[in-house]
Amino acid sequence: MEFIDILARIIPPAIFFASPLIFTALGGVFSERSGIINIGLEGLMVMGAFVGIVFNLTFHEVFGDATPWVSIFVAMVVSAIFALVHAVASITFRADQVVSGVAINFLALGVGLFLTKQWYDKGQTDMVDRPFYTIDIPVLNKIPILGDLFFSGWYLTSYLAIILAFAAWFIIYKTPFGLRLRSVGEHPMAADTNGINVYAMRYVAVMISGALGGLGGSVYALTIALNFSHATIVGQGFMSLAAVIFGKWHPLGALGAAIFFGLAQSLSIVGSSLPLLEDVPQIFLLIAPYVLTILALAGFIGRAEAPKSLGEAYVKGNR
Amino acid sequence: MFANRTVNILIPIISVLLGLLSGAVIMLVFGYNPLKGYAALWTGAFGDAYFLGETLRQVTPYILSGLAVAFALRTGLLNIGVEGQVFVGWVASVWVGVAFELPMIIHLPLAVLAAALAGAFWGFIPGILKAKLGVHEVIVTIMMNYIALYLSNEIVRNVITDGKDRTDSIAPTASLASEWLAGMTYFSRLHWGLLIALFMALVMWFLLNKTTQGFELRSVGFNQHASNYAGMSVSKNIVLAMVISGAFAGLAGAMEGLGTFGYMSVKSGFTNIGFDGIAVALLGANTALGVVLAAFLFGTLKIGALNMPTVAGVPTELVEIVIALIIIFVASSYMIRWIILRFKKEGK
Amino acid sequence: MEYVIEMLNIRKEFPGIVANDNINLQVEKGEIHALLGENGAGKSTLMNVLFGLYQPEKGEIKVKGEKVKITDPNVANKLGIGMVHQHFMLVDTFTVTENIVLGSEPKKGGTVDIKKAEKEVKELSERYGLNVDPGAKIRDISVGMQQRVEILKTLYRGAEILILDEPTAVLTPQEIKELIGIMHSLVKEGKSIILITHKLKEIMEVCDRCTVIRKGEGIGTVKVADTNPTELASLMVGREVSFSTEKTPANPKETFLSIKDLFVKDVRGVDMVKGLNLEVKAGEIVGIAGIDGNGQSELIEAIAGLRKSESGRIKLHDQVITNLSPRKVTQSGVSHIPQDRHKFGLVLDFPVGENMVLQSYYQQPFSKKGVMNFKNIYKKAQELIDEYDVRTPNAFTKARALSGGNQQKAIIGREVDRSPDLIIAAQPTRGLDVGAIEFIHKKLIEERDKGRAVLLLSFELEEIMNLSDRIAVMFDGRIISEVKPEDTNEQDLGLMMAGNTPQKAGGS
Amino acid sequence: ACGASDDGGDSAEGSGGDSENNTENSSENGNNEDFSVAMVTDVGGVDDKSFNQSAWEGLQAFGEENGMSKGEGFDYAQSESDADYTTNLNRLVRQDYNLIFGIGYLLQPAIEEVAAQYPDTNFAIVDSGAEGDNVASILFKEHQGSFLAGVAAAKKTQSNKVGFVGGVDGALINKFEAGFEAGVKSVNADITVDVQYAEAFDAPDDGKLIASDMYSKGIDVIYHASGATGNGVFAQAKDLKKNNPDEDVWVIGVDRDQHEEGAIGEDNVTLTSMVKRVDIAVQDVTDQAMNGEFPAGETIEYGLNDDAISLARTNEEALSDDIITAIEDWKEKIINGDVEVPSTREELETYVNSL
Ligand SMILES: Nc1ncnc2c1ncn2[C@@H]1O[C@H](COP(=O)(O)OP(=O)(O)OP(=O)(O)O)[C@@H](O)[C@H]1O
Ligand SMILES: Nc1ncnc2c1ncn2[C@@H]1O[C@H](COP(=O)(O)OP(=O)(O)OP(=O)(O)O)[C@@H](O)[C@H]1O
Ligand SMILES: [Mg+2]
Ligand SMILES: [Mg+2]
Repeated sequence: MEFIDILARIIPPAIFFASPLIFTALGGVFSERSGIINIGLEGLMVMGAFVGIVFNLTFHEVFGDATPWVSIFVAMVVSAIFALVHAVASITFRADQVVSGVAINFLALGVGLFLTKQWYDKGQTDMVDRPFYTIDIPVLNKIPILGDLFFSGWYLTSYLAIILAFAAWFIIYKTPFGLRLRSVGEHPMAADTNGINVYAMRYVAVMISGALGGLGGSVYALTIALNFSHATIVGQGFMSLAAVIFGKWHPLGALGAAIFFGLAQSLSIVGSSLPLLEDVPQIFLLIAPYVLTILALAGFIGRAEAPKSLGEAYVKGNR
Repeated sequence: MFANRTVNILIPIISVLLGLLSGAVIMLVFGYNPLKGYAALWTGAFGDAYFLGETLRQVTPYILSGLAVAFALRTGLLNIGVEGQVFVGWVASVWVGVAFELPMIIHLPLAVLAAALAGAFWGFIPGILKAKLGVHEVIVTIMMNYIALYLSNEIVRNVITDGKDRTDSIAPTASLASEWLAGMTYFSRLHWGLLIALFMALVMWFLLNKTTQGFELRSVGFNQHASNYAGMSVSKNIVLAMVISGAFAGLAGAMEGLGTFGYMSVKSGFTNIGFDGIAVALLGANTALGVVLAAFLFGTLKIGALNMPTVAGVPTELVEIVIALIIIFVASSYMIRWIILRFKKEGK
Repeated sequence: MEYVIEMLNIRKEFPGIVANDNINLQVEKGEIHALLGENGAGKSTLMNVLFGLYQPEKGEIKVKGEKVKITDPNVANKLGIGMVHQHFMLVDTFTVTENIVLGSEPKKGGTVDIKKAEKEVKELSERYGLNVDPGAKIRDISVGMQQRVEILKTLYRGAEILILDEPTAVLTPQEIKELIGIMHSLVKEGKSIILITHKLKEIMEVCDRCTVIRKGEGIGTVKVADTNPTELASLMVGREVSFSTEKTPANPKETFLSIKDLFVKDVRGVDMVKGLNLEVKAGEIVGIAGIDGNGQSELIEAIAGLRKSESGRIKLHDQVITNLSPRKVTQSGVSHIPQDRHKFGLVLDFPVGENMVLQSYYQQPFSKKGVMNFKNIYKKAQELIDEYDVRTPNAFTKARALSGGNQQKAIIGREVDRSPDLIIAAQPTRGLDVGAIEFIHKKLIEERDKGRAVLLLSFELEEIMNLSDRIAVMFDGRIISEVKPEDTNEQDLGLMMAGNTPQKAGGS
Repeated sequence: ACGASDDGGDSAEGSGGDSENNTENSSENGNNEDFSVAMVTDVGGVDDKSFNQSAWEGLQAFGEENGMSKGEGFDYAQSESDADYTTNLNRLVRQDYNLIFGIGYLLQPAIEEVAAQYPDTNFAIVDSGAEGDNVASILFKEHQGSFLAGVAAAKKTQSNKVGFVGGVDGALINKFEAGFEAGVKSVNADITVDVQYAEAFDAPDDGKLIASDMYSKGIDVIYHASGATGNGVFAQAKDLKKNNPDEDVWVIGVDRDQHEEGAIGEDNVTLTSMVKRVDIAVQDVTDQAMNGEFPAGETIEYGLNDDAISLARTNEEALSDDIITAIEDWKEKIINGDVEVPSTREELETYVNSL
């Protein structure tokens, strides 16, 4: 039974850690599947966190219990619009997609902090009054073992993240939209000759990635950080990007990769008090998640094939 | 076709102007005086010899981290791990700086070399994984950043020192600091590292554009199959590219360790020298000269910005926004080019 | 008779170049109409205008007598125009069906109704005798199959007018025969076809009329029945062109290349070369004839050091070069004109000049002590550009901007110039116009006469017959017979390539 | 301690120009009229809800008392990275401030360097000892406050398990750790103290992971000294409280009264906070400097006796009388010198062994 205890200590935290990464990585999958590199995921998360917190602080009296949900929705919308900057630059103006993504990261942090200073007169917001709270799923949480691991102490947003991953898989692999999206990322000219509007598809994909990145950022802010400052999103976007690649540009792969990161991180913290690991110097536990990722990639994940035209601007009629 | 060269030079200039202009508009919208804001920025960066010295000091690591990113990009690799390579370079240089007693002529080069080697090693790992196993360098370098951060802290805390947060200051024989430079600039921390950085820009230019090795590196960056067909070793060149890129980044760390600070402390987060290097490289179009100019712009904006809150009340974040906009404008050169050409046409 | 397509006075400009000027093209219903012109004459451009990928600067297009504006491929599709592009527009990772239905997918409850789509594809495929597997992934099927998928794509969209841009350049003779059959069955169904090809024989065989363009300008339209290949060629090039390459009999000397019991696997680990033996002597051209997929590519890659040999040995002179690195192989005197010029032959983003020294950059006079000497490099490049008639604005132009034919000439110049002992030429004239082919053939023969050994791989029997001094027929990873071109004909060769051991050749 | 920060921001623009005039007129050595003071923040920024903010509040209070306003008489410069400390110090020196504070131990080398270059300006550093004839070092006895936090935790815990979450492992935070553990053990040596460092002051996700693990192990009181990482600790505690209002989960805040952070509906998970009144110290030293009594070259330690270190009592419901009594008792003993609170891990070991 002790093993189950350990699992119970590792899994639920791993999931809340992973959820924001899952959302954001799914966004990355959409964007990159359409052929647009999105190194700006970090910035999209920053924007999401900023909007989520500010909205929550401002309107919590209007929306009451629904505030966090409305907040993440608004964060999605605003981040999707914000992602248009990346879309316009890299799709219409044929900007190098890495450059434009890096600019997004700068811009989001700059805008977020600038406005925080304008509106709150300080470098960080107050803590929100209405964050998300974990819940126990009635009935299901009574299932022995599984109930403890999967149906108690989770955020609803975590379930949402997992459901969305499957939804993304369905959309990308089963629907006409998904087929077109993938074709645009693999061979845009083929898509074009088949009458698919490459630019429109890519715009949509980048905006979806904005929405999901914003969702990831706002969920992070409303479950973990509870306020917004320069220290709210530091590297989660890059970890999400890593999850996209780790997961081989597949929604379920990204889901798995994000959960892997969560488990590794959780294990590195729980580890210090596990019988087996307690004598391991802390430094090894600290770097374990990152080393494990590299080992996993080198050992058995290996070569991943990116969408073929990833990173290339589509110029009509060019070869 | 119409003077392409002029257009190529005009684009970054126009982008910078557009970026600054947008910044001015933002200031206006939020009720600041843009003239005052930019005046504060200007004096903050060039107001007197001290600030000029500090600006150049800030430019120094940017040049090197920018070169690191640019070098990798020129060979088809995206090195997001410059940040981590800066860390290990910093630690290595300081370690050598405090651990040995040697005459300067040996000590300083040794410390600088140690930084380059450490950075190179940190680049070697993602390089070899990419070359031999096809592991995507972006993930590995992201992971290596975190490992570098935590490992550096551990080394400072438990290897170089005995549980302290900060190493001792390096021996003067390993220091890049210069009383003469400091004296000229009212005690700014301008140090000889600037010469190293500029020299390295020259090295990168020469290596990539003038040597057979550079030819191979660029060739592999563009087309691995053709390079292999032409008898070049693809994996050797990938590893080499990451190693050289890492070495540049390690040197950026040495600038901090041996020049600006003279010690290494436990860090609670990234320095951003490496991440900013990505922007510097991209702004500089991945060329050596471009990187130097972009680093100069970056350093100016960053140092100048510190003066904006005190003097003009403008939050420093405004500069982040301006930088982002400049990057976007440069990236969207297609649009600017189009506008310039249209302008010319009508002018005729 | 009414025209299904009329393109009148079309002009299309690209920055700095007029690709089409004042071109007229009129296609009758139910005919196969050839479009002929040199590389870069503007054929693909004209067709891309018709298909809505480019907008013409001038001119008008009529479909079935009605003036139309084709703003994008969607409009073209609706007008019943379908196009099979020179470079296939297929998504490698998708299945045949997915590629075909992409953009007009049958739906069921918001999802792609793959079952229905596969059924439709199957039906369509059977109706025209195309014989494709709807579930196969594009990257797993042969080029010929891929082309059928392209044709199915247009048919699925109800195309009445099909544009085929150089469909035969990438096909084996067998596949070409089948394609011609398909074209006939399409025309029988009342469809019209515009066919672009550089092979005059094909035009003579299947086309009703032929429109010729030269350097972007329309030269005119002729009835195929009233003309002959020589006339067509001179119309297109603007001068006389000789077809059969003139050459003196070979004078083979010592053995340069000898291969013994060679085994090579392909990427998937399947044996492709299975105990092959072959010799090539100085002063002769040995042509390898065979149907694609019988191990030819693997053989050549193994010789060039690009692929590992499992066992056996490859010798150049007395030196064993089995499994040497490409660099070592090159240094020991082998040149290689690769089959896939974009993938292997060129760094497209390098200037033409630097591509000219892709293997020799590290040697004097192009570099000294590791430092490049660009003056010498570009001097050399200019010489090669002049000698091999590579049409490029200058040596500093990126290789990407050159037409395929000119890219090929650049590669050939580079490879031949290194004065190798052995030249491996893999499909050296694929996709080139007759003028360019003539030039390249001449060059290869010149090299032979200088005492070099040439190993030629081609899927064009005509090229093999014309150029080779000795033909080695490759089947299932082995050379199953060797014949002299004068002792055989295309018919017999075709039989041998299908695996039949020859009675006549063996008996002599 | 909060709220005062609103004063500064708005007036910033109008006063910009004046500050220049001001600096041009001011003489080398300040007398009462011309006295001006400024501070350089560390990367946390002047509104970090922590010691930077507190220090700034001290300067503001000082300014208010002396009829000054931001930019006129007192000001701050914010650092965006470690490399900016020296630049900012120099900037302020050039603007002829008489006294310049460096806030945070990270500024120690920078202060030493600049102080040596400008012997005519006075400097003070908070949270670290710095060398120099024109430098005053301001230290706090955080270990004393942490000790009391430990007492409170020990009294409050029902599981006899408490936790400590540190930011970055180092001398400063070790002080908190040592004091806390000593306090806990002094009350009841059987209580276990689980110590974890997040190795970051800006990682709420790690903070939350650690807190989640600690609470799930039965730990019911966590003392955090980890900046924004602590946000995650609060997030986790509040989440547990929300799900089960009867569950006893507590957080002890740090630096200022973090009562607000712990609020969840009617409940509050903040048991108490180890309040470190940097403002008091800053104001005190500034006053001394203005009066010509600047403690140059000295190290001043603020502790329980000057109320610069204290334990917040905002959560009256949670802090029962016996806890308060215990805290008062131990506070008494510390001030008397009966108890020597350990400030390093070594001292802690000796201390615990001696119990
Ligand atoms: N995208 C483009 N941008 C600029 N110029 C182009 C472009 N496409 C074609 N051209 C120009 O138009 C001319 C005609 O090209 P086109 O592709 O139509 O030739 P083609 O007749 O199809 O040749 P080939 O037989 O080699 O296929 C070329 O010489 C080229 O200079
Ligand atoms: N991106 C481009 N920029 C400028 N010109 C181009 C570009 N792409 C193609 N062209 C032009 O289009 C013309 C035809 O190119 P195309 O690739 O059709 O040549 P090709 O001889 O048919 O090659 P292939 O043998 O590969 O079919 C060339 O003359 C080339 O200059
Ligand atoms: Mg063509
Ligand atoms: Mg062609």
